[in-house]
Amino acid sequence: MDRLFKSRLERRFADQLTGPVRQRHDETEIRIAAGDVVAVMTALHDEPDLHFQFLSDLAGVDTGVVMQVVYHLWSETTPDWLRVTADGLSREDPRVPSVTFLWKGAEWMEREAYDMFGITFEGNRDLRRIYMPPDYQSFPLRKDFYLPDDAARSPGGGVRPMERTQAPSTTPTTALVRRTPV
Amino acid sequence: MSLVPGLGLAKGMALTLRRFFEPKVTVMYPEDRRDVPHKFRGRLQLLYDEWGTLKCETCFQCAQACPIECIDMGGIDTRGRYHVHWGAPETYGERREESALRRSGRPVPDPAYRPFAAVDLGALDGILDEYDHDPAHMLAILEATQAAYGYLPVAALKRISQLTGAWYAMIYGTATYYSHLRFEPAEASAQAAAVAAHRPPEGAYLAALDAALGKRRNPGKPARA
Amino acid sequence: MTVVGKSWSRLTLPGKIIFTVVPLLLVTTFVAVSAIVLLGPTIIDILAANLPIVRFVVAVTIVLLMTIPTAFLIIYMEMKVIALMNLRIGPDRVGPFGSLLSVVHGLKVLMKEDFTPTGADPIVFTWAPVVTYLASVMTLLVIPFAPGIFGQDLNLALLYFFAIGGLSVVGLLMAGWSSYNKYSLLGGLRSAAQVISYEIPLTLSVVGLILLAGTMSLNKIVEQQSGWFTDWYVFQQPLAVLIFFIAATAEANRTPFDLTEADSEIVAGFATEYSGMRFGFFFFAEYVNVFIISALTVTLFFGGWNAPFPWPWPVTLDLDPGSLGILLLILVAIVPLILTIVFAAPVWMISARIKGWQALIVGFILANLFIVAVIFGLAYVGLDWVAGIFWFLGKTYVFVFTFVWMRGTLPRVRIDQLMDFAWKWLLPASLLNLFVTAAAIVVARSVRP
Amino acid sequence: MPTSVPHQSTDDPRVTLDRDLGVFEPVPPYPPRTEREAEFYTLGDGEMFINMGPQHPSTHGVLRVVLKLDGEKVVDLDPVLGYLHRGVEKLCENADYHQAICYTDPLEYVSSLFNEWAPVLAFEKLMDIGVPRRAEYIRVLSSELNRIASHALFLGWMALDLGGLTPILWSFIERDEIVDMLAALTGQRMLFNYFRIGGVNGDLNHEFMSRLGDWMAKATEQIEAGNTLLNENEIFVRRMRGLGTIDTATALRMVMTGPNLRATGVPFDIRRAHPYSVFPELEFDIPTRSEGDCLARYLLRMDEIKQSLRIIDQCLHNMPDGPVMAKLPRLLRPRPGRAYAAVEGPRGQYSTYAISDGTDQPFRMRIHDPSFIHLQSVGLMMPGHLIADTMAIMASLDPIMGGVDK
Repeated sequence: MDRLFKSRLERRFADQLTGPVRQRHDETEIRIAAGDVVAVMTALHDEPDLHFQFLSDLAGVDTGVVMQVVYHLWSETTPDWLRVTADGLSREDPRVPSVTFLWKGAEWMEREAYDMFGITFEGNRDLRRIYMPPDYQSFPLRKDFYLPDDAARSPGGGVRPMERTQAPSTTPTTALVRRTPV
Repeated sequence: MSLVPGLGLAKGMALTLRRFFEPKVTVMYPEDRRDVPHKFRGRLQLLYDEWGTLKCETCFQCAQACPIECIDMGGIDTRGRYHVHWGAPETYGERREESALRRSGRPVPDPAYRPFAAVDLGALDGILDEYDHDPAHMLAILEATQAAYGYLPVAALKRISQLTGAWYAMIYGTATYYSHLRFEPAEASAQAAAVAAHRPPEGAYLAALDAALGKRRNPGKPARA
Repeated sequence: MTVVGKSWSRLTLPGKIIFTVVPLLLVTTFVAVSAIVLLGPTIIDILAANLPIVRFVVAVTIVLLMTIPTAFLIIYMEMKVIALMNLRIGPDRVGPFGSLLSVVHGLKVLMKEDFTPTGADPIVFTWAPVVTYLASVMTLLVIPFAPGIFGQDLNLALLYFFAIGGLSVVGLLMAGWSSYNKYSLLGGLRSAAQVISYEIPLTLSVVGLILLAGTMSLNKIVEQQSGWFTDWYVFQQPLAVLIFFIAATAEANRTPFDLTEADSEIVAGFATEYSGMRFGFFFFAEYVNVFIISALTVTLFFGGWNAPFPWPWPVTLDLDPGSLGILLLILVAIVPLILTIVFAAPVWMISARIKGWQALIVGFILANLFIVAVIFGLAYVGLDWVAGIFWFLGKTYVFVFTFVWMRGTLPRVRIDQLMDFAWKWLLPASLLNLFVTAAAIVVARSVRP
Repeated sequence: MPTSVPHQSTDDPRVTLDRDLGVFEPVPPYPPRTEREAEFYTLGDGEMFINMGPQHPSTHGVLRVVLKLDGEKVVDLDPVLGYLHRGVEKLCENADYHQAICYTDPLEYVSSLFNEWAPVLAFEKLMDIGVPRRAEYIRVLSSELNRIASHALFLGWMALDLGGLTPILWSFIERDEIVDMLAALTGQRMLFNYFRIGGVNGDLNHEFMSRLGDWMAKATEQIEAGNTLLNENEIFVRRMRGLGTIDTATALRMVMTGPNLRATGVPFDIRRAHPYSVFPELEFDIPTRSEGDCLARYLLRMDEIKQSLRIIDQCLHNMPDGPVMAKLPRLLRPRPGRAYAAVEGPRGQYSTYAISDGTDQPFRMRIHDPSFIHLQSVGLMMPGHLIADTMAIMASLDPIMGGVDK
């Protein structure tokens, strides 16, 4: 537990923190609003006394009340894991800025979070489903997901061979084989 | 890479040629079988004791402990009255569906216990609170429940299982182990006792046996009535 | 039911077969004998008048038939040798040491469903394996196996070989194009590029040898290498052998140049969509190709059917078994018996646990092996073509083993490295070899005309 | 895209199909969902799509990659995942803490112990459980053995994807010995399920130790012998050198970890960077290489095997006495909270983020898998290389589809 790091964070991100900085074991946790993600992450990544170059993990969380996006960062300036929680996303339309401008490798993790929770990452160039079939309509890791009801909304119950995958919309669309750019 | 082109290739070729003559590692499976380690966990079999009876006592502990829930077992309890089953339906019924429903904020139906009489479980919650929902005090909880209802209703056992997190089969095992706990009202038990009274007493058989054999049996344990 | 029907139904299955076949055989024999007696002279006259055609037909038939056991043998060899190099045992269930497994593979291929994918061009798709297979088999016609054992002795045998051998790429290209599959197409085009690139160093590497030999007839080339093994062309053209062998590996699509069917890249290349016997043709053609390439290497550079050393004393066996008369029959009857007892006796005496009948069986097997060995030894000494085939096949299979060995060891090269190697290294090297050879010949002639 | 034109089968003229089943166009039959998808599925001049997988001999599982080719050159590619998706995170949410570990076991099935270790560490943090020192040493010992097994298999796969038949079988011999001794220790050959919350399932036994001793005596020699087949092979080295090069900055941007990152010159190893278990007490180096190409990644793993052998040796010498399992209640109910733990596996960082809501089941369990992360950088390395190199690059990153698809 790095007490100094806690005070450093409190000083640096005084305006952005939406809750107290919590520490337990070897983890330091800060909570920010979804709108501040870009500023906070850029500061964490770029500033030499923070220098969080490693994005260890990016996870979506559904608490049943709100949605969260949780980032875990590593830096050589502190022995702790830094957990940044973008808190308070609405469950109806969760939106958060993408961090692919800092870590391009976050692209697939964001796609996964989108696929599982329906969290929209603004700025991710390729935000589409990654695990579930394209015609799948619900978000399996949400707390209100219940398999017999929710999967039934997707044509074929979400289980289809790749050739038969239908258009995501309910009305059938014509085939779109684009040969050359017009 | 070496300076002489092709030397690496030649070395590799020499190595394969050397291995060509080396002893082989293949195990000729159906003919010779490898020894399985003592600790190997993959055996799926029931063991028999030296008299040829199954060692399994249908205690359901394996089915409860199985982390991936691949064991499905059924059996009759020691008094031959209730059929107990533990397997995928119970597991999913108790764990998966329930927790999924609970978390998604939906009501949790319990069709498995519908045939049993509904009882008012208000008293039970008080008992559980008193024992801090701790499964370690299971016997005390069960005794208190029996004191409150006169017997152990299935719905109450189910509720205890839900709230304490102890497996239903474990509670059931505890309840059947102690002879003072019963699963039906005292009247039903009395009826069963009356039926038992019609049978010739066990002592009569033993006395006849003693007479026939002309010697005394071990007098240590009195015969149970 | 009539009496005939009743007695027929009482027969067992072998009985039914015998009762059907024996009368048929009798009738056929009678007809055939009378036909031969009546028409025999005429047929013989016709055949004698067209002896070259007869020879050609017989040669083609034999060569076609020969390819199948050859392919079986090489497939088995590949399975077994690579397995042993991998520290496995390999096939060991079907036949002794699993040697019949490739035959079973052949039967399996015959029985499998032979389908044409939707969108394929059925005609080209069907003919592609035939073209590939025939192109391989036809090159076998000019290879001399032994003195007097060859399909055709062409003056331009070498040219014929390269011309026909190059045809097989047409088959691969047809397969790749007609399959309606992009992997097949890539495989077909790769094979076209590869084979065309490697034809050039392959052919050029042999030109030096042609200059030395002064002929393109394979028979004559082999005859020029008779005598001690130092007379083989490998010692006069070492660079050419290397170039020829590498280029031939690429021609035969073998590892490390097996890009046309690189399974980790383009699934199975041109053969992706093939199944059943059509795939079997490709499969056989590949292994026949290995044999042919090895055979040609041996023929050109390693003395062909010549032994590495001349037989030290000339032997002519003037055995005339007919002169023995009735004694021959007695010998044939008695010698195996005597040999069996002779070989069984020591086996029986080795251990008290060996029973008499067991010793007799072992003795019988040993005696048979001994007789076979004696017959082959006599044949080797007395008949030059037996010796020729022995040495030719022996040397050829050494090269086949090398191909298999390479397959067990080497990874695959990339397509651009393959092309680089052909055009930047092999082609200049083969030209260099050609010029040096030509210069050496000129110098040698001017010194000692 | 149901076409109503009846299509006659070439194979059997009597059969007519209602759709053109023989032709599979990789272009999806619906409008593009993102700009990137639209850009990818638009063909330029002379380009074509080729659909690699999910049934392809060398995609290391059921991965489907749509390649956009210009001749044999790869212009762009689009990996399509999900063929092996099992929803492990969802399953873990509906299982109690002990059961959840079993679900993580088959994620990356060639390095199961690391998959177990990350959630076990996270759960122990969540419940404030201390692990006996002997258990920690056994964990390190067995997991380093597993690392060697995984790397040995990688070396073989790498060669197999380049067309070499033999190395894969030799490395399976190596792996088989390790797996057999781990079976003597853990009771299973592949999905060990050995780490428990608070310790390990069972102490070291004689069978394991004797097998380990036999193997250690010849391990170095065997691994060296297997390497001469490829390390000096000109064909192999020429194909691998300079292929799929990635520099340090890009590797960090792609959030790569493990050997793939260390091959670019960053000595980042969680065993040292964020120590867990007893690694601070053990001596070992972190091998790095600066080239960042496939050959560097290949050779780096070979160096790591040697370091693992060193660690195993130290573990055997320093192994303390004592229990292998902490005293735990039968029913685990951590108080509400969050915990994050990461371990250094053979492919990189395996980590678990667990949230407890006070019940006996994790409220949310996030599993971070290195294969998933590394596979996406294929899209960065591949363009410009030939189709033959797709498999070499992919193999050099060593993704296991069980982990990619979770």
